[in-house]
Amino acid sequence: MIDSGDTAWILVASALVLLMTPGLAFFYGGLVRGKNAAGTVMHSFVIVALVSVVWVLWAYSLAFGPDQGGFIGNLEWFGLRNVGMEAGPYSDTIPHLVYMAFQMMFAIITPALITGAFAERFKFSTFLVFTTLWVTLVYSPVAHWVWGGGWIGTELEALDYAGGTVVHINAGVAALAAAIIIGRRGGIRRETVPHDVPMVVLGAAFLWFGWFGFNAGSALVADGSAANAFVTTNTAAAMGGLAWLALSWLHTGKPSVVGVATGVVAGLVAITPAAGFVGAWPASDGYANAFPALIIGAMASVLGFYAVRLLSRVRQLDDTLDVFAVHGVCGLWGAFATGIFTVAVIGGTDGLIAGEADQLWRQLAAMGATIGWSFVMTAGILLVLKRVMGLRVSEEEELTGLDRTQHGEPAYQYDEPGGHPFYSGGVSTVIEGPAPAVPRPAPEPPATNPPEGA
Amino acid sequence: MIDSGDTAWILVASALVLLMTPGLAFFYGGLVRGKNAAGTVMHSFVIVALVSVVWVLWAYSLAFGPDQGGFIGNLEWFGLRNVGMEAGPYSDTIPHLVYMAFQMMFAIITPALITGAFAERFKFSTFLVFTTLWVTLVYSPVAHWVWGGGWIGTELEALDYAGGTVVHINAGVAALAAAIIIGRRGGIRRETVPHDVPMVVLGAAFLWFGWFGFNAGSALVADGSAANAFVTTNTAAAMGGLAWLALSWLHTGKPSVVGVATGVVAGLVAITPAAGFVGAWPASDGYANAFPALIIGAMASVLGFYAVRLLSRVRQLDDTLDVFAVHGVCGLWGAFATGIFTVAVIGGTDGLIAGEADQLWRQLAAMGATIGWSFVMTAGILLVLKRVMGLRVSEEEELTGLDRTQHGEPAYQYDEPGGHPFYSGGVSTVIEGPAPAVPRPAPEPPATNPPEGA
Amino acid sequence: MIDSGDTAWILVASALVLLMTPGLAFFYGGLVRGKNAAGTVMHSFVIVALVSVVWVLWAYSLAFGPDQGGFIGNLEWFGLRNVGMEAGPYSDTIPHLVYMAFQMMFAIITPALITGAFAERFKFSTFLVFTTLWVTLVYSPVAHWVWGGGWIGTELEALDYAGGTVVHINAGVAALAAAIIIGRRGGIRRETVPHDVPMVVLGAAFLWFGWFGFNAGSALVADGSAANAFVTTNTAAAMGGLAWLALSWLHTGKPSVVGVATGVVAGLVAITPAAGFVGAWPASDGYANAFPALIIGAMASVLGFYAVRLLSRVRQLDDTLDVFAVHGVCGLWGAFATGIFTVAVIGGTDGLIAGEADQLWRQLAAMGATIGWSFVMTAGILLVLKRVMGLRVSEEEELTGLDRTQHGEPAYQYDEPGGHPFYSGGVSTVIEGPAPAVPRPAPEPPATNPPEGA
Amino acid sequence: MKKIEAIIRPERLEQAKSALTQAGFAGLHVANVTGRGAQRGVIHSGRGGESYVIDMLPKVKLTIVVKDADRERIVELIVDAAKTGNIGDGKIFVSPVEEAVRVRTGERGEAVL
Amino acid sequence: MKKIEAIIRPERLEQAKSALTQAGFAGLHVANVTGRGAQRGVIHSGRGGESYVIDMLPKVKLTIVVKDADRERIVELIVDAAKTGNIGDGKIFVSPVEEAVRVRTGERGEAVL
Amino acid sequence: MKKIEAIIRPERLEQAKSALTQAGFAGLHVANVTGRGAQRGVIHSGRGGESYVIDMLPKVKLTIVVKDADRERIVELIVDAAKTGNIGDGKIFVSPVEEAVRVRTGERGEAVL
Ligand SMILES: Nc1ncnc2c1ncn2[C@@H]1O[C@H](COP(=O)(O)OP(=O)(O)O)[C@@H](O)[C@H]1O
Ligand SMILES: Nc1ncnc2c1ncn2[C@@H]1O[C@H](COP(=O)(O)OP(=O)(O)O)[C@@H](O)[C@H]1O
Ligand SMILES: Nc1ncnc2c1ncn2[C@@H]1O[C@H](COP(=O)(O)OP(=O)(O)O)[C@@H](O)[C@H]1O
Repeated sequence: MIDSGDTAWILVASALVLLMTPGLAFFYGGLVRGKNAAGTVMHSFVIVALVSVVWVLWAYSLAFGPDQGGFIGNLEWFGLRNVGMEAGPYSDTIPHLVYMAFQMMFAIITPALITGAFAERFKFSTFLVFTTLWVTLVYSPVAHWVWGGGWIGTELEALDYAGGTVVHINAGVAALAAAIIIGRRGGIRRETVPHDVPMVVLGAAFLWFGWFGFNAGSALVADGSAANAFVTTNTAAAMGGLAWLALSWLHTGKPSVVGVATGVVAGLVAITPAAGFVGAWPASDGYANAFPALIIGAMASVLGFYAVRLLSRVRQLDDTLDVFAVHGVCGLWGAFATGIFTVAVIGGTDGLIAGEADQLWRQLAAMGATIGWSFVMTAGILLVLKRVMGLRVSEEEELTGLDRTQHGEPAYQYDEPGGHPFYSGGVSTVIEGPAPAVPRPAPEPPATNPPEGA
Repeated sequence: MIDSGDTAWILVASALVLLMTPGLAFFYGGLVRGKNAAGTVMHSFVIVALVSVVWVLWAYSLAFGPDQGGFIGNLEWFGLRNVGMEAGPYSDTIPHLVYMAFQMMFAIITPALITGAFAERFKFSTFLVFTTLWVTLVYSPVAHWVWGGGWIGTELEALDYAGGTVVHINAGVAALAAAIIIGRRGGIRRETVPHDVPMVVLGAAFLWFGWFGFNAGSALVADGSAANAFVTTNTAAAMGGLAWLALSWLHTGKPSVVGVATGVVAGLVAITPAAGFVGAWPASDGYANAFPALIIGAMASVLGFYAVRLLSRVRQLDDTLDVFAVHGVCGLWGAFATGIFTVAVIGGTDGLIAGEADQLWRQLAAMGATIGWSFVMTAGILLVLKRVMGLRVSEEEELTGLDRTQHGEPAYQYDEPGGHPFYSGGVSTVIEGPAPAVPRPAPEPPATNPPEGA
Repeated sequence: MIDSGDTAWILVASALVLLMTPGLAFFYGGLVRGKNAAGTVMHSFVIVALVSVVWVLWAYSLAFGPDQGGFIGNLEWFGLRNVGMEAGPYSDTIPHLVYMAFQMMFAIITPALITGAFAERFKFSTFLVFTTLWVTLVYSPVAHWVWGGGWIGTELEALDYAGGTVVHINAGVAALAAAIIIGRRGGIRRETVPHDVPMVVLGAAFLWFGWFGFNAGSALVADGSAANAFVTTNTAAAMGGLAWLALSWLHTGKPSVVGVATGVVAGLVAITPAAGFVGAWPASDGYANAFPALIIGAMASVLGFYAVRLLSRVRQLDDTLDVFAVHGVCGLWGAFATGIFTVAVIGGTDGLIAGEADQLWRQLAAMGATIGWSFVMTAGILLVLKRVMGLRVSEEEELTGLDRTQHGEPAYQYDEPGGHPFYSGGVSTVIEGPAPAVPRPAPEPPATNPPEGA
Repeated sequence: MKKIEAIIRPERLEQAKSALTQAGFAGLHVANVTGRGAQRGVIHSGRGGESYVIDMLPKVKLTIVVKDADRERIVELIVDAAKTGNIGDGKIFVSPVEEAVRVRTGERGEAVL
Repeated sequence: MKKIEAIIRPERLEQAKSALTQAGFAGLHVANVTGRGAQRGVIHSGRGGESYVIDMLPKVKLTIVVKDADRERIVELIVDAAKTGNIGDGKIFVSPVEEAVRVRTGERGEAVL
Repeated sequence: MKKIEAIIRPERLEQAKSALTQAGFAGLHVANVTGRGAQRGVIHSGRGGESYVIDMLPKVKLTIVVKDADRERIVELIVDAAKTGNIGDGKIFVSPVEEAVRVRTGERGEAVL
């Protein structure tokens, strides 16, 4: 029977998770160079629209519809057919539509996370096709395995509270594959310095705020288990932020703002699979406490920080915004840590600290399966798209920036005196009125360099 | 009897809707030129404060107080007298104060929507008076007709789930009247190019996020109907975004970021009156599904897009941020579509697809009444104000920008080296300390052009 | 027994309050000069991480753990030991962990409020130590006195619904002490003009949005009392915004955007201790109404506005962002006003307007105790830190700005053509690759002025 | 050749540009500067409601390199377009240019302008 | 001494700078300008999906003061580095400088450069 | 008349301006530039905690046109105000100006300054 309190909580949680993706848009948008700011924000923002449609049409049915041999759901629920206002099948106290909506938000943010790996060079049209295929062929199956009645959740019984494998390892590994196949950004190699630090913090704030819905919402009820997930989530995020702060300070002599924001995300990523399972240590003394979350968060930043450092030294690899290091590495750590710290008194399952070492193996198996599937499938999709439509913008376009060349919209317009900061003196007058519409396929020259008269 | 789950949901929904108006501040603020950014943000932001006060003092009583002949409420509830912590009269499960607060947020955002039509030229003092009168004389009656026990809701029985007529048609038509009467922006005609695209996306994100409270909150309970409204809302928003993306791509050869943001809003506007009524199609097969929402969202962007295009060609009309095209046109489409797609299995009423064509007539009548009242009254108010206090700032002030001339606060301050971007080299020293306070009426010269020594 | 509706509401309320601190980061960040934008945003943002950890480790236990003579809690709950998923002791309907999390958000924002007083000059390392000590030695005891079973709440029975004394008076007075002891900003004296007005409004919007959780959440249940707190909060905020608008208009001849934002905060501060106690006036007629909130909000802005004005004339005092004037003065007014307007029909206690003058004395005593403790302890902590590690950055660093000198991260990066606005033409090439890491203690030269070759 | 640098009010740039266009002078570039002189500006402090008189105000600097012959003509065009008669209208400075090169072609001399 | 002012495409600044570095010319400064000439740009209006042809486009102005002897060399270096062959490549202007002073030391003359 | 262009540290602009004011020189304008020379800067990458040495650093370019007679005086004023003794203090360049016009009045010559 539907419970209004649980329903209220999951409705809100769904809205909170939805906000995370625009949050990611700003987190990523602030980190790139200004000439790519609008294009990078666009990646995450358009994904909210695109994946929402893909999800209600077929992806939800594939991921959560009637199980086919533990591997995938069928298309019975195509277009949400039969997904209604009554409770069940995944919860007895909230409407099926709410569960679907909540899950949709996870399907939205996962491909958005990947965009950080190919920022500043990916071709927009290819990006849309890639995202559609990725959600269908990579996300949906993995979600089914873990949460949709598939083999990882039902046979293997590996734990993933809110998406350590489905969301973060999956996105992180896909990001690695994408960075390798798409290749490095052109032009003279240069460290990308965030063009707008407050924008990065804004994004991190949205992510932190929304993550409460992400993790505590995964309880699907408003009770003590949601409370535990809420607290472990915040604790790991906080500890992650402090740890990264310390490391950046140690290595540069200065405490980094972007570092704290990144560390917070690292902590959130790592606690995601564990949020509702950990919270008491040692298990013997059956008391709730904060230590497991503190350890998970701190370790996440240590691993994430050095992963970023090492990978940034690999010349061939240009994972623009360190998606693999932050989501892949910390996601793996979180999935593993879940096997270590889970205790029955909190989430019903005992792990290493409670003497149940096997859980670690279950976790490792789930991690392995996700890594393999995500890497192979992502690489496959991209290699096909490379032949079919091409993956990158031209060198010249990359140099000019994606905002102008891909979208015809500089993020900041220098149109007016007293106008925006970027304005450097010129009042652009519209001198010819509407320009002849350009048919979509036509290769248009970058705004700053059109042919004669244009 | 008060239900804690329903109350929790509507409390949150109210907060979500409140956030929409600052969201609008950024959506509009990013679209204007930088010299008017602060002033445009101010419009929406100050409305939150102004209308909150007007609402608790008299507007709520006029709109929802004891009915006077189906046309308006009386002033028995002036100053919230007797609007208390108990449930009813509009809901049995949430406190009256919560219902009042939730409705307040709608009264706040509606006039804020209009501000997009007269951005970059309206006189601030007149704007405050206009808003107060508009909420009292235009919004309150229409809200009463539809939701407050008035004739549209009770006799005509037209459907408006969350404000297609009351909010969007009402604001859209008022915007049209305002644009006509206030007249075009001065200076050399020029297409306004958004000065800050990420700011536009930030605003759109707030709107999308808050709209869940707007539509799903209108269920006034946390159950399956709220769930249905939540999902139809997200689906239409997403489809609207994709449709507008496609159209901008088709016409310019480039996929527009601002286009997606605008399309999302168009979809949200259109689904508003329908959110809790649609969600199954064909009706015969009594199954929930996503198609009605997808169609409503897609059509909204098609209509909205071409409306913007056509209206932008009407030289005399300068609806700065296309409020009529987006809220008026899409609002009308939504109200009409509600008559088409409403089905009893979802919201209790059958429409065209369920063989009840009459509902279309009811919808048309409600649309007509709202259009007429809104246009005539808005025009009337503005014509009076034009004689009494004037509608526009001076040409010179318009050229310099509203931020400096109306508020004395450039949105971005070039005060310091290493200061804000806009800073172009000068360190302004305070050379005379506080300037003599200027009595309010006194016509102060624009900061960039004061008389001798000033 | 745990109620899912109440739990849902407080989970959400906690998330809302968490968002307030990043909100403060933008409110303060927009008000300072651009060269200190990242550093100012950092202050509030890192506090979320730092205090979250301090709170779960020991501060929660000190503030709310088993009472020691009415003065402080003991350390039994160190590391959240025994703080679990069951209800109680502070509420019967929500899990203990949720109460802990909700209280944590208050402990986070309070020290963040103080940062406005020493913005643009405080040494970052000292700031972290100061915050840790302040939460432990100042915040925790006062929170215990008022809400944790301490003497103010239990013996004195002074009223503080959501933190007038604990949060605002406490932070405001600490800000005053800090401003005095840390001293004025260096360089030629100059009025600080906000570098980004939309950013200020963004912060104010987050604060307003989050404050619903702050005040209405303090009911700890989702019922009529939460509803009353929600409405009084919004009403006072709105009235505060309008009052400040009017005053700025009166004194400069122009309505200030930043003024409205500041007035909204002033109104919110003042209503905080009163939110759940007021809402009917005169008491005789037992009817709910909006007048007490309107009066409290309006007076808050009048007092706050003139406090800012007067204090800005005190040359020795440089409370950068007027924390004492806005939070101290308005907080004091709110605590006092609670004694005036509280009525039994709303919150169970009668005050002056209901003929119970004594309540005023109780309020005054609580105010006095908070002022005394906060001022003396804050001053003490800072004087010690001054000797131990120093309070300020060097004059030269202050001149160059904290972003570059403290964090090595300019808020806005001029790295690229077509890059961020601030970019003024130079493409910085990385010419030496990673610079030798600087050991933390080492005094690094400001980026704009390194020694030979460096 | 001469370089003409005009520091004018931002709100007058549009007029100046059109005037030049009509007279057939396309080429020019513009930069954002702040300047001081006799003119004073006012800024507000929204919080305490105080206004302060400041010295530096936003101007735009319009630079155009022209043939010696066109010099007078252009100065007059700009003066007419940018003048408001109020303090702060700005200044025009004329200085010598020895050589001009078109990057695209490498051509030199007045032909380039 | 000569002052060489090159108005070039932002995306070519990097090449120009490296070319100068290789040739041993370190000192220079750069400003952001917008300019017009024969070149036209296009901007979009995402809402109505219309695109407009505009006149002003972003350029960077690279200024370098050099010994008379180096003048030709530098002009060529910049032309080679900044040329794309398309309209909008920009212009280089050379004008006389009478004196140069190093603030740090007060030294004067060509030694300063 | 002479044009004096001083590229100095942003944090020294304030001193330079006051020095000029005291000496009675009001008129000037300022632009934001970035420059390179012997000086090097450091930026951080908050993520991997690495710091990079970069070449371009923010400077301000102060331009003031003066009577030939005042030239030396002003150069000294600026040098004194802007000097820190560290690399990166900047340079001052002096070049000839043939004509100055006050837009507001159309007046010409040294009177305008
Ligand atoms: N000697 C100068 N050198 C360089 N720029 C100057 C000089 N004098 C004035 N300017 C510029 O001209 C602008 C207008 O000058 P001002 O004296 O304020 O008004 P007016 O030109 O009408 O007398 C100033 O803001 C400044 O940018
Ligand atoms: N007469 C001029 N004075 C100053 N700047 C000029 C002049 N002519 C052109 N420019 C600058 O050179 C840039 C390129 O010139 P343009 O005519 O568009 O292309 P091209 O130089 O290839 O013919 C312009 O954007 C403008 O900034
Ligand atoms: N030849 C030059 N032409 C133009 N600007 C220069 C030149 N040399 C130096 N500059 C400017 O002067 C600034 C300081 O020069 P730099 O060599 O770094 O220090 P210093 O002047 O103390 O030796 C540079 O950042 C640059 O902006």
